[in-house]
Amino acid sequence: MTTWPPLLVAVVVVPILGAVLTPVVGQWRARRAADWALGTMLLTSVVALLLVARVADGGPFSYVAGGWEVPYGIELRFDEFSAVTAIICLLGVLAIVFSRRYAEHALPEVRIPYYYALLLLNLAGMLGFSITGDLFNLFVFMEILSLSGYALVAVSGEKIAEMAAFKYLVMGAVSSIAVLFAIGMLYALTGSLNMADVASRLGGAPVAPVAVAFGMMALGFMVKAAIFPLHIWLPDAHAIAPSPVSAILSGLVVKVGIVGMLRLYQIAYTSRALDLEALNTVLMWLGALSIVMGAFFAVFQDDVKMMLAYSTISNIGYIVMGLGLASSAGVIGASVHVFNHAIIKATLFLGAGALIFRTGKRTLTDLAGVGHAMPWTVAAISVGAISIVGIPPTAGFLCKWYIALGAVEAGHPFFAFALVFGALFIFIYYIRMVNAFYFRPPRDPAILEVREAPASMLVPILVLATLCLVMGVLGRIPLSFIEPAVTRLLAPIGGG
Amino acid sequence: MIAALWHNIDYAACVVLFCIGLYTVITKHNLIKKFMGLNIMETAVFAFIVATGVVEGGNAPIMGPGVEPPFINPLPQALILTGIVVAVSTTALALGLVIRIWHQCGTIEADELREAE
Amino acid sequence: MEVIDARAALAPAISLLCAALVFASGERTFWRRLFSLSAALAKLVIVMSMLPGALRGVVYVFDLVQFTEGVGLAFRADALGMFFSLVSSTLWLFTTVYAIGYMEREPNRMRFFGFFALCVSTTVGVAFAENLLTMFLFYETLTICTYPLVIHDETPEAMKAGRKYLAYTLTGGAFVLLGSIATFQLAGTMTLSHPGILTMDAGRGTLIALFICLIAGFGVKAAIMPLHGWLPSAMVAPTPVSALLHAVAVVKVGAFGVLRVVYNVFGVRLLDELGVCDWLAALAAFTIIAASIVAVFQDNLKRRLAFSTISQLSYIVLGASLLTPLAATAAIVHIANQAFAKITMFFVAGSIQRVTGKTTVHELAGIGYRMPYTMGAFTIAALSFIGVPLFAGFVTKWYLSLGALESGAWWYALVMLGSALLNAAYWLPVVYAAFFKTPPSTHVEMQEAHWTMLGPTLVCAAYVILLGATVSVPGMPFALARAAVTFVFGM
Amino acid sequence: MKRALVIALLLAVAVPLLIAVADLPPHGSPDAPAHTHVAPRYLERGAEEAGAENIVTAVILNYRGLDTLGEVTVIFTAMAAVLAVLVGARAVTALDTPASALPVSMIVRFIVRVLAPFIVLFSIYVVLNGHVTPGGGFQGGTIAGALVIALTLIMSDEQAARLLPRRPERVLQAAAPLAFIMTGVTGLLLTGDFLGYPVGHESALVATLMLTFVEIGIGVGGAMVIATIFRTMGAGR
Repeated sequence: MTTWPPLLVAVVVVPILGAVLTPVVGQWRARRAADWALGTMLLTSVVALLLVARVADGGPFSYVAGGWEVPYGIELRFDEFSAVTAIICLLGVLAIVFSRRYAEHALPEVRIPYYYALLLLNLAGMLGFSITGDLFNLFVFMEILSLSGYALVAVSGEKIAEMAAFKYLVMGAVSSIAVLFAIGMLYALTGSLNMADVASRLGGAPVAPVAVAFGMMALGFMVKAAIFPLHIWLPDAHAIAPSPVSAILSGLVVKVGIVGMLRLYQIAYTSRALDLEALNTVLMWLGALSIVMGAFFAVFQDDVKMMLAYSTISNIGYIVMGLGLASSAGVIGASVHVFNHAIIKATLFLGAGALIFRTGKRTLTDLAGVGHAMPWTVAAISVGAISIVGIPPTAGFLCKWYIALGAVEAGHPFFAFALVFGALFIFIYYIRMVNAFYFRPPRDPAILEVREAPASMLVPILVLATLCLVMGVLGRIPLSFIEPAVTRLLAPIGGG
Repeated sequence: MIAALWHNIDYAACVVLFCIGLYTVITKHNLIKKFMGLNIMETAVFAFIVATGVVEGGNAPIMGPGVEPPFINPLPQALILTGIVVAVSTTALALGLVIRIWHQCGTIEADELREAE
Repeated sequence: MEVIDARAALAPAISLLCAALVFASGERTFWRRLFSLSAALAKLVIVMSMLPGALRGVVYVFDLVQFTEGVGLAFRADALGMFFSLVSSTLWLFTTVYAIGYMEREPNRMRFFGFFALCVSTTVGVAFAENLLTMFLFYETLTICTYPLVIHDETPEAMKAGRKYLAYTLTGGAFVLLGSIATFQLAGTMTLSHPGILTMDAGRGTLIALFICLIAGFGVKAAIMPLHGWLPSAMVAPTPVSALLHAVAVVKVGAFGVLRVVYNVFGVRLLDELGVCDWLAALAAFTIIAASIVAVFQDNLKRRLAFSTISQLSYIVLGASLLTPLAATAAIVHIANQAFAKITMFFVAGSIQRVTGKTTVHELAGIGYRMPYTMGAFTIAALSFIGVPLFAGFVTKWYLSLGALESGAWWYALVMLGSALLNAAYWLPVVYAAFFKTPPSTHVEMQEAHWTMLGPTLVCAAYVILLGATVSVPGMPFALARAAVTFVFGM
Repeated sequence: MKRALVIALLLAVAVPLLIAVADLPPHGSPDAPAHTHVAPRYLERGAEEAGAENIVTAVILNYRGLDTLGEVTVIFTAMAAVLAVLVGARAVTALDTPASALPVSMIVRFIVRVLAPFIVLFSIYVVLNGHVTPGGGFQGGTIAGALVIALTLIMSDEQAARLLPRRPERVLQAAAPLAFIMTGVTGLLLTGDFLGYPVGHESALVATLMLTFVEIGIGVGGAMVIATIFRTMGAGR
């Protein structure tokens, strides 16, 4: 299938255009802003699907804005990892649909158009981030998505929201600066900003600056990905944000760190400027630590969203561990978990949002017995919980299976052990959650009287829960889709 | 090593500035001061990147009659223009948040805020 | 001979469907009973219909879904799996009838029967699992489905027991998964097949570690000491749950997993070479004796049953680890023997509790006058456990002792003898108290449980005799166990 | 203890960085890769093929136009973020800013009023001459925005509210990205490439017009955004 090359720009420009016009459209009625944002995202989704279809068909392709040739203009490059755009669009659409009722309930009316604008900007930033092939452009898109992310955390105006957002902002900004420093260093070494070009010119560069640049970049992305012990901004921010935002932040925004890491690896492996053994070892250990510590903290949470936030740290741990293993199965598992975790975590956060919307309660203690009142929502949450633990045939299984295989394959059975027991730990607190929803006697009998979530919330939740199952059964499709990219990634180091 | 560092003393100055900024971010409790530290870090990185574009004895890269090479590298300057805007935007949002925190909690000292929480 | 046949998948699916229908029917009693009973019957019919083929050595296979190369869910009904599924589906039918009577006035019956059906579904899933992954999936699902049954009363005590249960069994499940991953990596496949999929190439140390990992995983549910802690606590569950799950489904799934690991993952020859089974046998023997000794000192009837279960399960493990055909026959056939005898006892304990409210042994003086049929059934089960000839338990002990002699480890025959004595030591006092002690009040009226409860009890007791007396009759479970052994040992 | 930790952390950051920068290509050397790889093309051909004598502007608007689209989006994001965080705040606690400061002195009022037209003129100059001299849309817009801030300081709230156009306010706030995208699409129609500018002598006017349009858009948008952010922050008083 051939796709008109400038479509690659459209996938970023359409949501930006939609975002800047959202306040105009929503000027008179807030609902109009929701419609507009939804329309924008649907259009973007169509574009994204065309692009994914093309990459599935003919491999990576690129487009240079303004018609310049490669190192001079900004290259947008769509490879298999960029297929994350499809998930971004999907979650974007669902989050916007979900927000329809939620935003009216949770936000002051005047903020709603800006809320949607920021949501679109956040999505646009992620879309741009995942398709750009230029280091500085990467930074710019990263800032769009970070800035809108900080604001979205605070948008609800609850008392600790601003403080959570500020903490997030400070850590996010420091990490962005670190990444920019690294980009500047790579530029000074190579004179180029295009990733492929940088990779090809890094060969003879002095080792110390390259190592420090890679290190700083990795550190920056690790903060964005919230890897233990750089995770301290995450729980508050993700728990306090409005639920559709939490779904986006937890499902997608932390993955930006992972995609950035993948880009870093692409440069590093191709250039062969450096042996990455040290970085890989650090990633494996931090991944294992994240899994365990995330799960450990999650067990003690009573607040549902806080628990989900800690669970994100665990799951990012899986992904990072997979990347660090640097074996084919591990990296494939990690890349696919980027997609699957997005779907699963969105299911859970949107589900939790629906519970909060209907009951006004957010702790397990208060929500006890809600399963009888909101059967569909809680059933979807249960599906999400099963998936995130990684029980077949749900979405979480195959990725974890692959990461574990990768660990054995790379000769680190200990990490397979850590992974499986991490999953067990995760299982325990999700069982605690589902147990409370179904089997604990309600603290306040009024909870049995609440109604099921409205359609605009229930539909996205059920769609996502269904996807959790479908992605589990059809798990080999994303795996075989991502495989060529991983093979290409690992080829220079003799893996794959 | 020291000789090489002496040659790149401009870069080293940026590193020092960067660390001053980091020190401020870590140790200051006042949210605005914290953010000023962040701005110092940003400035350090901007200065670093602009410095990579310097050519000894170069002219401003504006073409026209009577200007001669060598020119200063225009690319880092262009990047940093963007970078500055990004930094300004972050600052604006940070200040907005600080205003709200002040309204809600009556303080912008991180340690007092932690107690209030 | 392998035949592709959907019945291998249909057997677990039918209980799944039943569970869905039960959940859908809400609190409507009639429909719930109808669905439960008809599904139990249908399942028994399906499994039975495969029996003639299984006796001839036909293996029914069915691929459900393939995730990627070599990783998928598939079913495979061989003789060993058939044996186990036959036992569990027969007992599901009886227990369903019993539960209808027992749960008469309990709350949350929809949940109870729904998860009950799910448990049976997963049990048969384990029995028919074609590969380790499928087995792991059903093994874990069984854990989760049992949880709502364990905490049925929702008392703090039940919740605590539920947590303990989960902690133990989920950890076990994690070990199984770890073992599956390692097996896949070493052998390139997870398909359970004859004569095992691993070879010595993997290295001695690795194989021993893997064996320990898998046995520890399945051993939790098989309650091998010291992994047995959850079982006595889980006795807070309603009696039909204790009966089906802690005499048949859950614990037997663990024992069955051990059989699969020994026969189909490692294979007899490899294990013989590795020599790890001697240790497993010693552990099993220890469990047999130690759990019996503990049981002697239990006053609560259900707790005494629980420790007896722990002891009996290790018969299966011991049989498996002796690695001889005769011992294997004993191990397989003991799945049925222990199940029928133990479920009879649980039914009795439940009936006593429902009718008289008594739960401890010392309260049972003279109960035999009040509930003669019930206690008669109990006596049959007790005699079977002691190993009196003509009762089911004798068959196991006999073949296990023969197997021990065959393998040259004659001291395990002494363990059998000791176990028989200990069984006598803790079951005969109950029988004695029931029939020969004077009841507290002089005026005793005969008062049996409702027929839905008494009926299954008597039928199961009859089965105990049947299993013991008809060993040589073709078509009976023993023949099926023989077929399985033939297959495993390639005779 | 804490101090030691901080020092350790700073050293852990500073030492590797210093080692790294010491090994970077020498500062100011014309042979450094940064000056020999991509930049020469910009310097040699930028003026003709990108339509701006100020090569920095050529890079910003043309070669790396997508970055600048990102940049104007970032500043729009900042405005949307500040509005989303501050507008319509519920539950403000009693603690508030100290009552408004001293009345603004005569001198300040006078000077701001006198300078205002010149500042406007200067900002327009900076916007329009960005492609031949240092300057450009954003710089000019910032100057205009600063003027609005200065005027707000000396005026009453009602007067200040009238400073910014009311009606198409939200369109003007989005002017920068809008103008950019419109130019990009125009380029797409004219040259077949998003953000492409027609090259060649006969179409030089078109290219210049497009560049100017973008500059004006960025200028207006930038000014509006800065003024809006300032007004929103001040509104809490």
